[in-house]
Amino acid sequence: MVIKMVKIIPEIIKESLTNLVKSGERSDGRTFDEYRDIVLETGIIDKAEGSARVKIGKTQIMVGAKPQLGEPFSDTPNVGVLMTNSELIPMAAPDFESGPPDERSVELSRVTDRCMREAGVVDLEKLCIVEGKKVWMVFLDIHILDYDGNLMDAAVLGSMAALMNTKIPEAKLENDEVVVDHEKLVPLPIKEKALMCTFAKIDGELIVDPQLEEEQVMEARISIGMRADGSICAMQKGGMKPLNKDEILKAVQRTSEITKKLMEHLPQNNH
Amino acid sequence: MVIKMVKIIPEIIKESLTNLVKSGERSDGRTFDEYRDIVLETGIIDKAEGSARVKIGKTQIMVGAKPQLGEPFSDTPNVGVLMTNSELIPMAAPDFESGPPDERSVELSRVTDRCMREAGVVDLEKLCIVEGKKVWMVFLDIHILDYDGNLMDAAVLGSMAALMNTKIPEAKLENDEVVVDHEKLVPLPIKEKALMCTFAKIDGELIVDPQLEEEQVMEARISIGMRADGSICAMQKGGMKPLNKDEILKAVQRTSEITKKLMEHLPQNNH
Amino acid sequence: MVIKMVKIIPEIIKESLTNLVKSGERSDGRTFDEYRDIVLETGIIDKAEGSARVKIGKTQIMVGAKPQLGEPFSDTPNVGVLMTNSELIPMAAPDFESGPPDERSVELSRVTDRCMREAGVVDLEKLCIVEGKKVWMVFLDIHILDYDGNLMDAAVLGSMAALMNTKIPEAKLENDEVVVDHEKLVPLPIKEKALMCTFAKIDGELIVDPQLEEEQVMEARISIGMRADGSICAMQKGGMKPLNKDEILKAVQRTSEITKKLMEHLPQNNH
Amino acid sequence: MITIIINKDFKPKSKPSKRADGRAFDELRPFKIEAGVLERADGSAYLELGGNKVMVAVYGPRELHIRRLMQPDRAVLRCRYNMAPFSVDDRKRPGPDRRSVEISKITSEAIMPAVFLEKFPRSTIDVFIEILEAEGGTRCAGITAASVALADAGVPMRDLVVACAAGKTDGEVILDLSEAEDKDGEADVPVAIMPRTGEITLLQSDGNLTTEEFEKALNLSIDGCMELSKAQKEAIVKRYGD
Amino acid sequence: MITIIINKDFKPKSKPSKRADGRAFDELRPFKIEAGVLERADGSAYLELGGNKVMVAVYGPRELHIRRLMQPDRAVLRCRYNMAPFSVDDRKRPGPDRRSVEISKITSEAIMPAVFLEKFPRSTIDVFIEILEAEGGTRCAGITAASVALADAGVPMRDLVVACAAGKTDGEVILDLSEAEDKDGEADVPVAIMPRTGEITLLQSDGNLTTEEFEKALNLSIDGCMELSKAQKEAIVKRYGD
Amino acid sequence: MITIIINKDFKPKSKPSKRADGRAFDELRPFKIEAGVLERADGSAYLELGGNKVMVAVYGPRELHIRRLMQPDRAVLRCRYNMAPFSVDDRKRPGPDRRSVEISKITSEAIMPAVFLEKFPRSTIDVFIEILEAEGGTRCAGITAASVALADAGVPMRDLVVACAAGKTDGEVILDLSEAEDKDGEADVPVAIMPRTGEITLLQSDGNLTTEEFEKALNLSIDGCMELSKAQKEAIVKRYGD
Repeated sequence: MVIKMVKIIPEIIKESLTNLVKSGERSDGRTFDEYRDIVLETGIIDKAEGSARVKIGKTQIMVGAKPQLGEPFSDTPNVGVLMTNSELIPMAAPDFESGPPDERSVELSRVTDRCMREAGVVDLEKLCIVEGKKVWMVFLDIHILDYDGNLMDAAVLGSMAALMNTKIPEAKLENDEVVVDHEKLVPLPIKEKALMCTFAKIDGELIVDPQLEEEQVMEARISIGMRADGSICAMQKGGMKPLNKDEILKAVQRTSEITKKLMEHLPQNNH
Repeated sequence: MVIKMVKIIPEIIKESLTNLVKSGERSDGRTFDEYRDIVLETGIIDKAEGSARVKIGKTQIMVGAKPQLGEPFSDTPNVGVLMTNSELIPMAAPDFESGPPDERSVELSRVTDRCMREAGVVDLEKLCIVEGKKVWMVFLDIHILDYDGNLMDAAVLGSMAALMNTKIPEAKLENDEVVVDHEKLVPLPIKEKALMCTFAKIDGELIVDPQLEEEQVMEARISIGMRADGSICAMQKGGMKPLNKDEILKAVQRTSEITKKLMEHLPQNNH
Repeated sequence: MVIKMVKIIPEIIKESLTNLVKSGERSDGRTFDEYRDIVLETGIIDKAEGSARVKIGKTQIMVGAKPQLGEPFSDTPNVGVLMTNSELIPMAAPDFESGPPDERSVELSRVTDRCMREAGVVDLEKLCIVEGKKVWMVFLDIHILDYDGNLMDAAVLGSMAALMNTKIPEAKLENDEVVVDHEKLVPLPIKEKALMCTFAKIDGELIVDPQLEEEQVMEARISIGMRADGSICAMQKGGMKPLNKDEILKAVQRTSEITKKLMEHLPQNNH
Repeated sequence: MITIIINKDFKPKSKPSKRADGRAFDELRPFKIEAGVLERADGSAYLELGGNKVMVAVYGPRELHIRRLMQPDRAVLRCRYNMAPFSVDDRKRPGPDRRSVEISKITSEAIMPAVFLEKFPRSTIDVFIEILEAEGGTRCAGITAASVALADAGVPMRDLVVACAAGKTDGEVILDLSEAEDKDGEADVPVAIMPRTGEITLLQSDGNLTTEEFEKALNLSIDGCMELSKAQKEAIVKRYGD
Repeated sequence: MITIIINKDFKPKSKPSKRADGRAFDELRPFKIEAGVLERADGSAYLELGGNKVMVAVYGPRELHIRRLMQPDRAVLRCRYNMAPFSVDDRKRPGPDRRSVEISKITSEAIMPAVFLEKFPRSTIDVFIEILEAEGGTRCAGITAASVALADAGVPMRDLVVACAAGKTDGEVILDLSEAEDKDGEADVPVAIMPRTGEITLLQSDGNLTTEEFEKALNLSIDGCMELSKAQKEAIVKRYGD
Repeated sequence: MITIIINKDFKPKSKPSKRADGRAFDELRPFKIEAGVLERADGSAYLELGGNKVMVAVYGPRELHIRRLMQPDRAVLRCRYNMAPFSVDDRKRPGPDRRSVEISKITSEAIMPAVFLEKFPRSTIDVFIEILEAEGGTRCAGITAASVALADAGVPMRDLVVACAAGKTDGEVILDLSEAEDKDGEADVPVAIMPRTGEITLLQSDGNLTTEEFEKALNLSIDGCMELSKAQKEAIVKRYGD
């Protein structure tokens, strides 16, 4: 037995993937607008008030939602708080490292957070218990277990599903005291649905849901968050090369189509 | 004058120490069940409410105890808190480094903490001043000054002695206010006595109180915390090789004998 | 184009600067008691309640003052708090690094802080709003933009000017509530003026306001903080070589003269 | 490809008990172990034991980039025990705490005796243990799963280390304390063994026990280990065949 | 030596608006850009845009001391976006936070496509962006100033990247949101382009927009970029001549 | 083996004072210095001065592993001043704070001029100062003890640096302020010298002093240093003989 070698030889892979794209193909046989198989399970962690496991192809993540009582921000005294955190734990890929979140991890959680927040997914006003004093803070923790590309879409899909799965204890103000009843659980108030759709640009073509080797050779990336009503709630370009305006507008258009299909993976109601 | 060389040549030392053990001997002439000389002084730091200096052979540590008013943990509202911290400061050995506690230091303080806590050394209920609101928190700080092996036993002995030496101000509830009288000092309520006894396994033999060079060649280590009544309150195996069941049970038996003698080093009463 | 080389060849510069000093000269034509040109502007950051930009020759720093409501320290319940922080941000010099303040940065902010505090520059008692409960905390942040030597004097000059420029909201106790009126701004109560004067020792001579290349070859440094009344409020020796007593006393004497002139750079009143 | 051993048909094989979940004093919680559950890792395993859900990934043997950790004559084994923020009742702040630092250390020491580290000088073998849900006994669950993940990675080993705890509740010495039993319990004795020789590679004791009770707990833990050991081997057989 | 382009004569060139500061919907705030404002840095620039005050220093290409970051075939471009503690209403605690970490990353990606990194293998180019005062739109202001500082440092580039945001307030899509407009606004779309080709190197969208509104915001941002681009070039011409 | 110099017979040698502990204005607190008090360190010293208890360990000259700190023509001298958590009235949180970072820096600068660093290129000499109990004047006590520990380690030096503070309380300039005197005092002037030449290697002044008062404080500090210097040498003689 010998020490395992680094397996990727990027230049060769790059040429092969680029040639495939030139002829309208991808290494796993998908079309440019086709996602890998998606498996979504919710309610898998009993100790989390909401949870989801998402597999997009070989990419696998878990999301847990935990409500905590806290104080609202002083400039928004009557709304609850949604906090999103992600960790690219070293389990998920040979180049992920222990330690505080790096810039990729920070970007992932911030983009997910903006997508959920700006779409108005959770009715945060209903999470206010006592104005200016007590609100629910919902912590979304995105745990990356297996990384084979396209974390953005997986994180948003998992977060959306975990929030829809979340139940919080009933909290009431009685005689100036906040009474939290852990026996009476109510679903988190979900107002909107939003998902994210990511394209990689390879040889000038945009292909949806890039797997890892496509990400490794892509020129640029664009992730578009969209609500069920077709409005854009988040967008983030990535990668070291530019995109042109047409490519962006085309990506938006394609996202509208793809998101409709993606939405079908979500449960019908939150439960 | 030349740069000092690293002094240990482990393979040669290992052989020599192993051969000694084979013939029932140790490099400093001790028997397998014999501790090095122990010197214990208490009350040496005026600013600490309790303190002790322990020397076991050339190993030297100081322990300080400082009470602070604080809030109890929400799941144990009527008991005080004992917090144990240790630092392998770079003074004590050429390979100790500045910085946050490393895993050896964390293990040392956690094992010491468990030994004190599980033995019920301090009557923590008596450290409650107002249930759910105000309790005494006692910080035990273990400061390693000179490291020549067997920190576990030194840390537990020093902690036990420092706690027995600790006086805390009288704290009373008067008209809904906590009044702390620094003129009236009362001894910390000590309920039990517990000490720890560590064996190193060399060439299949267990020898008590290993000095540094014995630790460097040992196969495994077992530390056993025992109360004055002979019950086991803590145990921790260490080292890169296994122990078998007989060795462990023999170590327990020998600990019962040795702990009785060790206890004689403690002051008769706390003062 | 090639990678830029490190430009300093210290031994040659050292010899040349030393020779200049031997003949009573400096590389930029100044006398031993002469500062570089000083440019001081205040009120340049609208969002800061007080601000100043100081240029001493090519050294450039900004200082911002921001008041915050806070609790007083328990041992000084009736006085406000002045907090001084500095960052040698990597913008300012090729060898400054990102990360937590290093020892040079800590020394800079601590010496500046002592100079302001011990001189009694701010009437901290007037910053108390409710004894033991609410006081103003004034944060002074020293931001180094361009480093060409003598940060100490620049930091103290900038801090003094920023404090004189600071306005804080009126805070009153009304019906047991602290009412802070951001429309009514009152100048920070300034009680004293103090500045700092730094000398570098080169070839046994003390030269004021060392520029970077003089700092790089200096034997030692002495910084003297002085109030308008000529009393010494702070002093800090630096550098790897000693000073003798006569040098120190001479530096004190010269500081008395130089500080008078330096004070003219400050605005007449605080505004 | 994935091996599942569900312990559904588990039945009490000894005297009745007063345990809240109806287990006998010497009965493990239901468990399952799977090997090869992750794609990127060189080896992986998933274990459930009662409410515990544990995932382990192994990377290596691979090049060690931190020179001062490098060993000229053997591989370094680095274990990282980590709890997911959502794995416990009150959200756990991400990042290592003192508890996880200690558990990581003793987990390394528990596994190391079984691995032929000397075959891979100057390299590292990294074991990442993620507690996805915690319900008492996670350190032992992590060690048991880690061995399976190491085997799945093809790391040569003398034996498959397996771990299990016994403890004392209501004055009785019992096997494999649940979270509730641990919280109210008087003592907990986690043990790891190499089942071929019975040698012990992890041993802790937390709480007060007489020497007799300790010996009983030690024996009970070892019995539990032997039972889990079978499931480890079945998981590997299911993944690779005999 | 120092070049100043003050936008004082700026007049509305389009239909009137209801914006608080009287600007038209497609009007930038007053701005000025200077190159060569620092002594120690290899290149530098200063930019004001409305109430924003941004200073940028560039060091490099220079030797990279951290071996694991080194690229054998090109330079590394490292951008650090940092807010001075006094730059915002409530004092900002010194040091990076999650927001500045993300902005540093996307700033690097926005500038990278324009720089001939391949000319400087194994080296680094460091861009330090200091926000001295923040009033909405600092990430774009930082990118625009950084390009000028890179040019001032003599770093060879394909183009001068320039950035500007558009957004939506009160249901209207407008250019270059001020802090007040951003706070009450419904969406913000920061964009960076390479003006020669019109290619987009930074794109974010935060808030809800129909696809039509998004396209409008994108176009408006690009127009704003083109206007700022002229000022960038003038700043460099003033510093170095034609 | 261990040398003890207890200053028990210390008697006031000058005019009476109103100091709380009955000392004259130019009188040091009782002190003792011992050399060679630790086993592992290459050199060590223990010092008591009033209520201060200070332990110092020296390691080196030894190999320096951090390449970027290495000096090709001399040794690096690294001092670490650290307070034990139990050394002060309110427990000090472990780890460096801004105060200890500054004191570590000026301690290094105070000792450096006396050490023949040029004899040990590419190496390091590490000085670890632990304040076991603090009662005013710990930075000076640390420097005084560190010199003895360096001598005990056999590090070649031009001189034994020694440090002492003077200050002002109740309008009077006095030597060696106790903690109580420092707290109520108006000024504090810590000084370190190389006694052979009288050269000053540490000088700080904290508080308001006229230039005359400062000169008086400086002279008084130097007198205090000279007295402590004798005890340093005696400690070394006791340890090694003449």
